[in-house]
Amino acid sequence: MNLHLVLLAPIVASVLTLFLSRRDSASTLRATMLLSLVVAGISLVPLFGGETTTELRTWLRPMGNLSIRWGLASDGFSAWLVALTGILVPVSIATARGQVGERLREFAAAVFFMQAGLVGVFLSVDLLQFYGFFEVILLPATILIAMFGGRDRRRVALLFLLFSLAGSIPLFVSIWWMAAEAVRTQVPLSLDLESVRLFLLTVDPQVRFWLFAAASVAFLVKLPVVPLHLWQADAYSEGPAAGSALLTGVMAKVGLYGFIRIVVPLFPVESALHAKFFVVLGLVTMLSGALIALRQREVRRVLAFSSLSHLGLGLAALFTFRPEALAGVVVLVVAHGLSASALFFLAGIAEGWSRSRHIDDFGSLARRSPLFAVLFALFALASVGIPGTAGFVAEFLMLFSLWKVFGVWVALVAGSTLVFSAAYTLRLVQKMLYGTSHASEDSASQMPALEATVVIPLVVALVAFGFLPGPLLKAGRADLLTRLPSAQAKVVEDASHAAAR
Amino acid sequence: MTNLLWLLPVLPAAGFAINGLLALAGSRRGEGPDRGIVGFLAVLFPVLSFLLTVALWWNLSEATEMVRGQSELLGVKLQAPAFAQTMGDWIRVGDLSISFGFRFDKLTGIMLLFVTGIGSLIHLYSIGYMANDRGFARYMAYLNLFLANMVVLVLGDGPVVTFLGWEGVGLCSYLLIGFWHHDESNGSAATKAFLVNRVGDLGFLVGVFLLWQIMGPGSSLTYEAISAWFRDPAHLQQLAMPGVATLLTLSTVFLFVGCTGKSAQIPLLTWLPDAMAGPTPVSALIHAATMVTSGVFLLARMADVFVAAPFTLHLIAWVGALTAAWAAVTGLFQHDIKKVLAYSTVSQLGFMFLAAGVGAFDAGLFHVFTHAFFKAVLFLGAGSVIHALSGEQDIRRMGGLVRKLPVTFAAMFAGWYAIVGLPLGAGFWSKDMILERVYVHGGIGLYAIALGSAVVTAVYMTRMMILVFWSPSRVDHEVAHHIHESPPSMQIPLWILGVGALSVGFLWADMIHLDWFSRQLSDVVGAAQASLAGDAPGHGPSPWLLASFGVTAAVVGILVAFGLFRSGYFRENGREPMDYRARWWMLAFDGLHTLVGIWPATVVSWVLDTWIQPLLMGLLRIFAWLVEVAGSTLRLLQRSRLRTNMALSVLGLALLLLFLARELL
Amino acid sequence: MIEQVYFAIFAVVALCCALGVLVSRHPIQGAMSLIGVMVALSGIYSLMASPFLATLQILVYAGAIMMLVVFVIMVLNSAKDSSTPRFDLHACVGVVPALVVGAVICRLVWAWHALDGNRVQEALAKEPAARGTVEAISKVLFGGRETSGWAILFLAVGLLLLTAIVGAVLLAKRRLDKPPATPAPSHGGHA
Amino acid sequence: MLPPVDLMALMGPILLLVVGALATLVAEPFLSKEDKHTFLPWIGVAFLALAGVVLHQVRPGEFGGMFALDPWRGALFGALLLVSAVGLSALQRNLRNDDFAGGEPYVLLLLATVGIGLMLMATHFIALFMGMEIASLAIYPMVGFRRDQAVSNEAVLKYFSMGAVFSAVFLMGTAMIYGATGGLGFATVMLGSRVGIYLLGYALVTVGLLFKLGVVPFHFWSPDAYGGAPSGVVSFMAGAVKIGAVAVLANLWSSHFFGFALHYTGQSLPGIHYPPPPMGISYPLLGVGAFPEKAMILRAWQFVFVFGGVASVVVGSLALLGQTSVRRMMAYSGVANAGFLALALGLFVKHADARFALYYVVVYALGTSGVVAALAALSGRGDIHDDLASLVGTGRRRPLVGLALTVLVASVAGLPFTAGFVAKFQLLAALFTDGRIGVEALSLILPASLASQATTLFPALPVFVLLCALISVAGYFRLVVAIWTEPATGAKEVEKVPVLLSIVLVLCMLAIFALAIQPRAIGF
Amino acid sequence: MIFLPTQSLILAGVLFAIGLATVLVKRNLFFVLMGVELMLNAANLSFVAWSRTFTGSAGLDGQVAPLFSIAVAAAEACVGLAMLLAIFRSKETLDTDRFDRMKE
Repeated sequence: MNLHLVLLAPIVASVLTLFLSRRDSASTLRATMLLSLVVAGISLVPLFGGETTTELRTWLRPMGNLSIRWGLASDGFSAWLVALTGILVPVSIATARGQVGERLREFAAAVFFMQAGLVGVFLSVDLLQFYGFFEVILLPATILIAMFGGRDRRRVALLFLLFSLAGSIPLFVSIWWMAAEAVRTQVPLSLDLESVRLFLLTVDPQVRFWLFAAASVAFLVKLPVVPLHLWQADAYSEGPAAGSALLTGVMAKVGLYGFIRIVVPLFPVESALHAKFFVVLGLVTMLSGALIALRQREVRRVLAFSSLSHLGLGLAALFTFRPEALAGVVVLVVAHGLSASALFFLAGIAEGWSRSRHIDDFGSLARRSPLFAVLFALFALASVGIPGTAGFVAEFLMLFSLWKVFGVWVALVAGSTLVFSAAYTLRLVQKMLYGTSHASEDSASQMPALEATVVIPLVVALVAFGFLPGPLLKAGRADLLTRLPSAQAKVVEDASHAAAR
Repeated sequence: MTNLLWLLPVLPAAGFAINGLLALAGSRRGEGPDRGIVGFLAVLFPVLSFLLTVALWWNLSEATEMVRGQSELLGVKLQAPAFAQTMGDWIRVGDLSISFGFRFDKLTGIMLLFVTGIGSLIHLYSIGYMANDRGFARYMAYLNLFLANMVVLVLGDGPVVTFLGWEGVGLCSYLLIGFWHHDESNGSAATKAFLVNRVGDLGFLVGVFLLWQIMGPGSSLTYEAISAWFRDPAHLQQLAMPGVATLLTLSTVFLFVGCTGKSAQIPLLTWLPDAMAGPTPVSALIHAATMVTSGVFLLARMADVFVAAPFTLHLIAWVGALTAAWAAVTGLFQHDIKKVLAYSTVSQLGFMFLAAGVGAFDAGLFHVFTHAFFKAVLFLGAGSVIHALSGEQDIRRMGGLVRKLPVTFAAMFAGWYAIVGLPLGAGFWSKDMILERVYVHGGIGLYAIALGSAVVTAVYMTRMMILVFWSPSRVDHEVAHHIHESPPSMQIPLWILGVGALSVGFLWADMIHLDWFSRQLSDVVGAAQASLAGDAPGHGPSPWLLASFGVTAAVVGILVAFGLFRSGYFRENGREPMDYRARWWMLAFDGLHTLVGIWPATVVSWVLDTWIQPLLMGLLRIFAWLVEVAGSTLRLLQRSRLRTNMALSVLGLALLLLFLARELL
Repeated sequence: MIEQVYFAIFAVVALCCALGVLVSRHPIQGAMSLIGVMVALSGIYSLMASPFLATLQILVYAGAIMMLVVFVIMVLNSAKDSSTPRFDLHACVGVVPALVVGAVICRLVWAWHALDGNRVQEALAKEPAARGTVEAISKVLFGGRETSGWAILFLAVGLLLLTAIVGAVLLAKRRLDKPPATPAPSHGGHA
Repeated sequence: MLPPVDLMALMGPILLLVVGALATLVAEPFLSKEDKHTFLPWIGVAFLALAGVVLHQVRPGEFGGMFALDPWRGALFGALLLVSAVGLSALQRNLRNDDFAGGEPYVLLLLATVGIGLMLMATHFIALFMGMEIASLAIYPMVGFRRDQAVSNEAVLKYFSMGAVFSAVFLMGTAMIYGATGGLGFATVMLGSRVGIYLLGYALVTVGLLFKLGVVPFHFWSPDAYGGAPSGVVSFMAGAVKIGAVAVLANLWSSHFFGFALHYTGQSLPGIHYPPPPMGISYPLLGVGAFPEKAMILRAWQFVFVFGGVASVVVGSLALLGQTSVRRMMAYSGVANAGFLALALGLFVKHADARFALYYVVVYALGTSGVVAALAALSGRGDIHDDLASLVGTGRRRPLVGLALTVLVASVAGLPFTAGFVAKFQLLAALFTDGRIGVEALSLILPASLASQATTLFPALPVFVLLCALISVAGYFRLVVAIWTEPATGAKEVEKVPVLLSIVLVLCMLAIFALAIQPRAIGF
Repeated sequence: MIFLPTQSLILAGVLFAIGLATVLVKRNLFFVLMGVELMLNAANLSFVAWSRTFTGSAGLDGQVAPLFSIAVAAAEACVGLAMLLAIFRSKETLDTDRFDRMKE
């Protein structure tokens, strides 16, 4: 099946959504849910399609010998990410209905749009194309924050927007640089990843280092790592919970994806040379994220920093280049994508009940809404990495590879996440579910059926992957770091370009 | 039959699932789902898996007998049989290949027998104990889940599968400690338990990694493979190499850290006393009989590895001894009946580790076995006391309950008899076995400590009995009115366990040459112990002598206790003089944790959150402010009249002309 | 030689009138002196052998300016602040760039003249005197195919005037219906 | 006397537009107020469409040294037609809202289109001047026809005054060029020894055009004019005037300095592919325009364009942030984009490769006039609701308009996969590639040592420009967010959007994406 | 000695400057219009003057161009006056400094 369909589906959905009824929010909800389910179905297709690619066409020829291509390709890894996005979108829409009220239509449209951008990122084979989608994500994400966020949303949206844009400037500039170099040396260059890889081999190592750094920064901001994380906590806590869930669930993964797809394959030497730096960076991020999370007073800030911490570990593990690490990162991406975003969804629902984000304004939810409590606890445990959930497989593999490469003490440092994550997560659980109620009893706090039904599959998936991680492990195949999607894409020289010759 | 291993954990898991769903479904109604059904199911599944265990055990011992017969026939030592079942791959990537497998041998069998058996009894007991608690179904579900995890822990055919259950039971203990979650302090206790355990688990994982490194990549991580590797003489000189030796020590130490976490040994023992916040049957099942002993189980499981690391063994022995002593002394100062029992549990666990440390894995396990009975009965008795006194736990407000609660008294008396080690009680056999082995292999120092703590054990247990049953009653009057004996569902387990506490010792009574128990275990840990016994000083004095020392210790302890606490000991304000002097002692390890773990974390996190974050943010703000200022100044240029604007434009024109024509002017 | 004298006269008149425009306070004075400039310029045109332009200058410009003057009188009868201070500080600053521009223009012209003024002069000496005659110009404008571009421009002039008229009508005609809502106060407001 | 028909065919589109204008003018008095606003726009759009068709048929050619039509001019003309269709339909919305009595604005808008059409077809200074004046004189009244709005008065006052002054400057420049070359055609030769005059002429002429473009420091009129003019008019002039100015600059410079008509650089003749001139290599100074000082002059002009461009980008992007009135915001965005255009022209002046500028201007014109037209649909009677505060929630009321606004704003801001992104990316990449552009000129005013240092860090310039562009993105976001947010006190209702406007907006969106997907369509 | 074209060109330059100055200095809208007229005249003058410096048909363009600029001037005056009138009607003033409501 043509991957363009996977890419177009959410766009079409987004446009259609805009023209749904504004007043009759019930019908809007039904329609958007239907649309999102259809889109989700479509986005599951690449999983079963195996490695599919489209033709690689020439898109732009700004200067004589520089050509920019357009093409989509998916292998196991991208397929999983696309599927993850597809699965999370309906949940996001369903849980958002309580938070965005009658603006569900716009919310859904933005979410679909964001999905399109993410799918594009995960399927792109051309560097500029990738960068384009990478930027496209920002538009809906910022809109989500700025429109549906809390009191401080404007500032936070701005912070998020400018931070991300600034982070991506270096990548953009390095694309320019390649173009310039190609023109200078009169070698024809096309920006699809494979050609870029070959091109970079011919580049002076010192310059290549800077390109490497530039590319890394873009993804380090998305991930994010300390100290580039300043946008994160605010964005996640000010934005609408259902949106933040997507931010942390998928958008943050773009960082890891970028490292796996762009940075390491294009700059193998540099990556190997500076692996230690990234490992340290990842571990520092992990530790400081966990420690800061211990002190946060808002539910979603805790979750934000926990996500920071987990992904930091992922980064560190990735730079061991062990096959186990790759598998672990893939599992982490999916597991964390499911659990963290689910926690955000639930946090959003709970905030709706107690009309507050403050961690002390919850409590005794276990008694007031057992179903909610059970789900929340399950996801919390999954993110803590209890064996039997996918989180454990990820952490096990990542710790294993860190230990394997850097020895026992690094493994111990990395392993401290077992303790810390348990610490802040259980603190959260205790504050939210246990103790005596601080909220007014009359505040309706029954888990709505729709939300429950869409969230439960995530639990099932987490547990299932906890016991049978096989498919995910296969996606994180050992040569993930060396295979470039465009390598398989069928190159089709553009007709008019051919005519030009 | 042998391919039914998977049923063992799945049965209780099914119970968990059903009860959990019932609990959720019924949660809307204030009363919750019907207790009859829930209780029935909750007990049914453990009983089923107990029966299955028994059946499996039966087959296994038949098979063993057959193999033993053959080996005598052929004169060669044949590998003892074990049922193994592999459900399929779990984590298979790169060098790692971890399959999801179960292994049922004698060690597993014994553990499972009392885990499921006592587990079933305690489920039964819980029906009565929790009868009028709102979260009945939830409680039962958790209990089932615990049992399932415990079974997985015991049944796993490799460390990683064990780890699954290992963390699972930790989770369940967390859930059950915090069962009455409306009280924040319970939640904190539960969290504390979980975190301390997590520290241990980290050690466990790293230990496994290192072990795997020693065995070389590609080797499969199953107990069978591990012990085969370590038994293989070909690897001996490899183990002798300094690097490998250090690795092995490191690995075993880390594994032992894992055990200390789970089994509440120094230094990770602070969580167990707090864990008493949970319902009493939970304390009986998880924090006395089964979960906390899994450390000892793990040592025995990996006996072949540990015997190769003598340093670690000494460490274990000393840690065990010190724990036993410390906890015993601490037990003296407790007023909460459950706290007394908790510390005594820690102390008894110390004995078990001491045994393992001196290479007497079977003795340790035997103590695990007996301890499971008498500590369970003690806890359940305590539970029924608390139940009778409608929630009162302070032994200073008890007393004179002998006549009021005869059944409970009888049961607890049996437990007391066993634990202090009076002759023929279960504890007598197992503890003396340990003391003897310690004397033989461990040296006089350890023996002295162990004996001392035996004395103290007798003291505080007797103190508890006195204060609860024999001393004049200090019960509040309105409570005293409705003191009542427990319902049958609680009495039956008491009876059974009480009898057990007195009788199970005879499974391995060396002096009268009953050694069924050790024969069962010899297949598993025999080789390891044999390899160790080599460097032990031959045979010590006769067991009778040592046994008499043990009995003397018990008697001395009891007499001291009676001397101290029998009569008129309490002042009018009912406070004991030792309290305040004892505080620093009791809180020693909590303080340690605070010092090593909590304070540093808190400080660093405070610095990060309160200083670093705002600092970085401030830098951002400055940048934003600059942009803002620039923008407003530029807009200021617009703020003007036609003439000004035009003048500026024309000025630009003039400058342009001057620039272009500069060479011609 | 004589034309030099004429030129001098015309130039002086033009300059004085132009300065008059600059310094005069009331628009009437300004308009009057502007007319002076026009007349002087038409004189200079005729000096430079462009009789047609000279005529046109008088006709159109005089017409235009007369119209202007009429308007002035019409409008300013009711104007309160018809006359404004002659020079304020702002004016003193604003005049500088204008003078710079003028200076540059003159300087460059002078540079050219110094370079090959004389040569051009000699070359021109052989030229027929009158060039801007009606005949010559009309040849250029309507002189058949090769120069037919000018003709279409001539049509464009018509279009230009039409535009101007329509525009004037749009701007100046009295609105018959009631005015719509008043502008929002938020205009010029600054968030 | 009048040229034969085959030549007139070249002027077909223009003539059609004239006829359209006259038709509207004639029809206007006979229609009732309602019908005026119903039919006149349709008539106008019909003629625009017709002109478009004819334009597609006309073969490239040259007309009596006055006008010429080549593929690039054709493309720009097409864009111009679309823009004025947008403006026309937006104007319809305005006049409807105001229930304005007359239909003259439609006529004027068509006449302005004619004028700009003449501008971009011109190959002769007087023709150019006439075109410019027709356009300006048509636009001034449109800017000011809301006589009861003080802002409108002020707008027309400032726009007219400055415009008149700078058209006089332009005329003076024309005179000087005439003096220097002895002719008024674009492709005339400078007579030796008249370099000074020549420079002067080109300076004045170019300044006159930069004024139309709105490049700093000649931009002061645009915020006031845009801020006061009816949104329909803004939507027309924001796009059309820039198209005209850029087209003229490109034609002028290419035919004069590089001695070839534009389409020899672009590759826009269907079927025929001209290899684009490789970056980094200036064309040989061939053709009519070759003379010794040329290189120096070109360097100087690179300098002027590049630094004027950078200044405009900075001013526009930063001043854009604080605006509340969307029309003013779009004015500053116009300044910023004029800066980009100036940069592109600098590139053109150096490399004789005008594709960047021309593609950019087409994309920008479509985008911005679409945005303002969408604004016209939302900002209500008299455009008094054109500030962010009162636009809140209007987009939700009219999703189509909101969508168009969002997409087109994204294109103006240069967000990926809109044509605006393609334009900005290609332009900045080219600038980056030619890291030294403008620095040669720096060496003209700086001592050599400093100049060489400047050369080393010069690639920073496009990065700096990009930074400004990104900062300005924040400003555009405020608009997008505003129209989609639901105000606490429910947003005001928005009248139904006229069919014409809807159609045109959809066309704009399609064009934006089509241009992004197939830049070759107009020369890339 | 200097011949006419040069003189008149310099005169044109000066007139141009004066016109520009008028525009920049005066506050009354009328004077803005007059300044523009002055500048246009300067342009015309220089056209004519330059045309005097060319031999042959090149000189004719300089004679023709002013016609168009005169027409333009007339049209501009027409529109300008209409605008002036409109503004004066609504604002009752022609002082350009009073038109600075649009700030920021």
